[in-house]
Amino acid sequence: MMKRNIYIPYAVFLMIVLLAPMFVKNPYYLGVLVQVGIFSLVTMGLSLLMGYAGQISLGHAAFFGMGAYASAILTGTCHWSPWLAMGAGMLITACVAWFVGTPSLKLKGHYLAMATLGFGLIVNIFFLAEVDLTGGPSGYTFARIPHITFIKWTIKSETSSYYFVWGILLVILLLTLHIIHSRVGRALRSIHADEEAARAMGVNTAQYKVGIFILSGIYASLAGSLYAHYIRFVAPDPFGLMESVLLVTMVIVGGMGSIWGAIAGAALLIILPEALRFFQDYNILIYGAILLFIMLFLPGGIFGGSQMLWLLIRKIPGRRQEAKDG
Amino acid sequence: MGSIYALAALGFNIIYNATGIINFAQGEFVMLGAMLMAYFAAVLKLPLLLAFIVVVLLVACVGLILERGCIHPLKNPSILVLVMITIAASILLKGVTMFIAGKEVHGMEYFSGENTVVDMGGAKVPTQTFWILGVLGVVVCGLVIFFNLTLAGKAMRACAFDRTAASLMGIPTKRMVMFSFFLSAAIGGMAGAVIVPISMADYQSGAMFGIKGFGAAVFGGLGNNFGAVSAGLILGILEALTAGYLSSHYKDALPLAVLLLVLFVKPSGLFGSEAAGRLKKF
Amino acid sequence: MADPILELKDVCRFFGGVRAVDGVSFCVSKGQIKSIIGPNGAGKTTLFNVIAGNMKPTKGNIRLQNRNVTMLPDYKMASLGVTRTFQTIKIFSNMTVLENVMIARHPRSRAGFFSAAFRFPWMRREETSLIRESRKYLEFFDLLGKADHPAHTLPFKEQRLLEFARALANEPVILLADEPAAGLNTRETKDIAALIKRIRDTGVTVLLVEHDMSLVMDISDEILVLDFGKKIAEGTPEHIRKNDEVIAVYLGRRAEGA
Amino acid sequence: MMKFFKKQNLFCVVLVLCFSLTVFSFAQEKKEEKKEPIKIGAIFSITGGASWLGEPERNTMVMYVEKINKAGGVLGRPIELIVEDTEGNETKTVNATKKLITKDNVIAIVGPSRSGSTMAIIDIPGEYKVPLISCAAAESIAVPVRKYVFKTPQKDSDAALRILEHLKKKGVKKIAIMSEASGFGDQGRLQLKKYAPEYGIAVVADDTYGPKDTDMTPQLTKIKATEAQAVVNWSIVPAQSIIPKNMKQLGMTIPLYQSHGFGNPKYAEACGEAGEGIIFPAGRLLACDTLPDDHPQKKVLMNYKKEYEERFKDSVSTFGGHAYDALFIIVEAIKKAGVVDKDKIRDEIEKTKGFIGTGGIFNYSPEDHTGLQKDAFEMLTIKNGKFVVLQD
Repeated sequence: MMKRNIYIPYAVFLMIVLLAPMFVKNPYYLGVLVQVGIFSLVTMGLSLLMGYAGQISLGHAAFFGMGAYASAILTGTCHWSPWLAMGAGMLITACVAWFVGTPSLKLKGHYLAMATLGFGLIVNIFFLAEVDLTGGPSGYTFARIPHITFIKWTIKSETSSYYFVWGILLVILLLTLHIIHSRVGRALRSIHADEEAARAMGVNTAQYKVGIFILSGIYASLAGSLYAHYIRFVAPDPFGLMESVLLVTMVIVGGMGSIWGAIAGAALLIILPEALRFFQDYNILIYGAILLFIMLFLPGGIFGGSQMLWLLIRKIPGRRQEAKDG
Repeated sequence: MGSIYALAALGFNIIYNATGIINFAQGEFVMLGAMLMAYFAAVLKLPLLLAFIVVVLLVACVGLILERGCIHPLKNPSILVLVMITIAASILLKGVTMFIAGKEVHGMEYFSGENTVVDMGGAKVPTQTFWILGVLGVVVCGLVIFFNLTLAGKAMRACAFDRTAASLMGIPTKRMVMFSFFLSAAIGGMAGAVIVPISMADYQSGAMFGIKGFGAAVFGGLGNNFGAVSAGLILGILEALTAGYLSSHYKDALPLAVLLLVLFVKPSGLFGSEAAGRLKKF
Repeated sequence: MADPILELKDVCRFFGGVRAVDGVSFCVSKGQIKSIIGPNGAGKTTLFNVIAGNMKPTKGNIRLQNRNVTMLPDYKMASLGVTRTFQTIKIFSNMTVLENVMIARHPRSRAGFFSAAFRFPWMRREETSLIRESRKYLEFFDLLGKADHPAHTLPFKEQRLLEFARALANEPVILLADEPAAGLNTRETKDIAALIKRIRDTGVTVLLVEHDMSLVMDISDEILVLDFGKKIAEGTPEHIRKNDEVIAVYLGRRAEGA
Repeated sequence: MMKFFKKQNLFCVVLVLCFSLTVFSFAQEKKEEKKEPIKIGAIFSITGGASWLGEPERNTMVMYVEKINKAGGVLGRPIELIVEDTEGNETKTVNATKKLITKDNVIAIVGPSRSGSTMAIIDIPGEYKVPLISCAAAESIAVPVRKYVFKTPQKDSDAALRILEHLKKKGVKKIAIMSEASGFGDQGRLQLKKYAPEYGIAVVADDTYGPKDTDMTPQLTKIKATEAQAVVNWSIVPAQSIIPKNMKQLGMTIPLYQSHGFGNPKYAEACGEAGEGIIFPAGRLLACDTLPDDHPQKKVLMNYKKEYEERFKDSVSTFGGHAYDALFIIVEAIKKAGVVDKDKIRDEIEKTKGFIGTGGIFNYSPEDHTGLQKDAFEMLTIKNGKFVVLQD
């Protein structure tokens, strides 16, 4: 019974994703959707870490950047195949995540936030300072990042990028849904609820926390590689602290504790600024105001919000708390 | 520089103690202080002291409005939501400042005359440094007196210790939260006002003060004011040393790395005791 | 004493200068209900934490079924069969009742990130049997009807029951129950007493920390009395009731405390 | 469990609805398009780290497009200016460019303001065959030549060469380089290091600082201990005004050279007294009052300065000038082409010869999309708080 229930929304979502390009033909809009896909990948991982395991990372843009730079450098400087570079990027990221995560995840609350924030800043400074390797502040300009080739199609046009990115996203989404509804997902949620009790039940919490940290790092790295091959230019700016904060914001705005929320949050925070382009300078005000509004009135995020709305319509009281806790 | 981090860290601590929130708009208070000071002193040419007082009061009021408008209405918010709200608020503050003050950089003369320096054993120290140290000293003394000798200060400490118990004892915790925002905004404003002659400011400088201040607050152990001041100074000195002797590329990275190492070894910061850490869950 | 399940030798735990547990030795035999009592601050909960692996003992030796487990972390202890319930209820409020019990089967299942992500057939079988087994435990505690309710919506007593169900689903060798009657009224306490006996009858050894004397005297096979971290008496309820030192400690303390 | 997951189903439906709504609204918007005005796009960093760059650029564009339209437009059609913000973020820049090209169907683009942003989108104009004139300085924008990409600012390397020339003339043999850790600072640093040996000049110190730093005393203390005879600072952010102050505090008397990124009166203002005597290369705009009357650029520069300052009550900067040049090069090209056709306009831009702009006199060719020579830079200095042409 559980199985059917995770597959139905998935199937609906799949249909929407597949059919969207029939309505959205403009390359700009498609491009925005490609970015939604890329960012959803990161927020999905972050949602696993934050919403399920209850840990926070203010340094996730660093993993995102590591994937992007790994792809750029390995394909550009070393002439590797993009796929190999992507894999290597994920491997490197996993190692770094393990190395950083093992001591960091012993910390809690604001201390963990500071540790991950510090880590993110250090990685960003590395991108800036290692001019010979990364191209430094001007970005990676030694070679143009190649297009990626999937079997025999070169992913070049917006439409092919769209299907490529969302195809990967759909696969990862399915795997993620499986993880959530499994022994591992339960273990993660138990950590969120009460770490001591989780350990008392035999859950090796330290190992799971580091595990999920690594996994979310890998998601971010994969997204970074996709970003690098899509934009075909990497510079340190989009992988800085503000981006990390933005990623966390996406997860929270979307609604913690739900993978769908993570996707919704990424979609909102990518599409919103694009939609606000019209307002030019004022977009910073409107953006801030909308964010504040969401947090003030929908503390459960969009997803928690829709949940609450539905419950209000159905007049089932008493679940407000649930939306908040989730 | 370290003194400014110390002041920002103090601001973080005061709000953290009262509410358990990390106020990410703290850096914005510093920025506001700097911008307003530049405006009052350099453009309106108000006397220094008057300008300083007006600036501090204004920033403190912004802190109040922030608390009234964004934090107060929430009934039972989670920490993470509060943190996000302060981030959203800081974006708004930044935006408003951009519209009012424009995108340019603002600066002003040193309090005691342009570019005056004091020769100290060969090293030339700008006079403004003493102003900053002085303000830090006054703020620290003031806080010590406030928290230890006045009723309101004791009440705030009680809130920090146990909010429920404090409210049962008849301390108006809500008002204390409001006051903590007022106080930390005022301190942020002071920091901004004294730093602006040295570093100048534009509408985006808040983030940097925020991060460094947060770093110092954590480094010293959250909620520990003595730790915040020492950690702020240590971070400032570390930064200067790295830039001067090692590599200016990694000027910001090394103090951070030291901070991380300290956290790994002593998870509650340099001067924080584990019990006082009162770890808040997200 | 035949067949000791748990054996402590000269276990100490100091916090700075405070000797919370100071040289305690005792055995728990298979199928026993053993209680630890003592005045507030006597070191009972600390001792529990040391046994459960939450804290490392400063000194001493702990053996579980003749295996040295002194320095093992808590989650290892849990997988070896030392399970605990908490003084303040610690259910996983973000999960359903059934999932709470399924967590307890964690050490007895093996799906990892990889197999979970790809849903191998054996993993699905494991999941199905996990659900089946967990429902059995819920049935034992009369909670089956609420299997799909979010755990935090249960009333207090049922939350306590759920904690026991969860502990039992862990298939413990020995169950450490930390003040299971805290916050319950007399009738509910009686139910808990009956419940603990039922648990014992399924073959699980129970180690109990409890303030409620009537409960302790009623169900315990053996009682251990702690004061200032030291063992001052050990024996059957009758024996303890007559022990002068125990009476002195309790009465003396009471006189002071009042 | 049934119930629990069913609820989740519904949220998914809500999510999916939101998603499809966006999709549909995207699809809808496409229909409303009018063909009348000539659309020119502009991408500037109006907010974010480089907003002081984007602001004058946008102001300039808005002002002159209005002016052109008042005078009857180009080819009898008004110009519609569509300005987009990069927020100083490369991803946003890519989006903005694609939006301008594919949604707004602009015929040419001015911007972006920064080199990094320009590099991020460098292939897009070629892909969609839309001419783009960047307002960013980096050499790599126009080298190698990309068919559809032009730039108006002077080359970094020319600025570096002018500085080195001047240093050589003054007999300086050892210099210390300071640069801001950004694309701009980094490019300048590389150029200086590359060409310094050709002028017999040794680099004895090479330090950087963050664009948001507030105190450069540590780096300068280090430099003070070396034998450097001059400091060359390469930066485009406000932080550079701190350097002369710090130097004065440290009692350093060696001359300070700044890059053309110093070309903003606000920076000179911020330096205060300490700024006196700073030498830097820049377009002639900043010191146009002190230009001889017979200089070909004088009229253009004085007009631009007057109009800008009147309209925005703000002092003029060279950055706005880059946008001015780009706009009028495009307008001229449209006039010459006689039709609104992206390719024809591109061809005409490439044929631009002897165009007198604020940056210098532009001569584009198929081999050169920079258009300016190094004499477009004049060495300026600060005298009594004002930019003046350096006499010796």
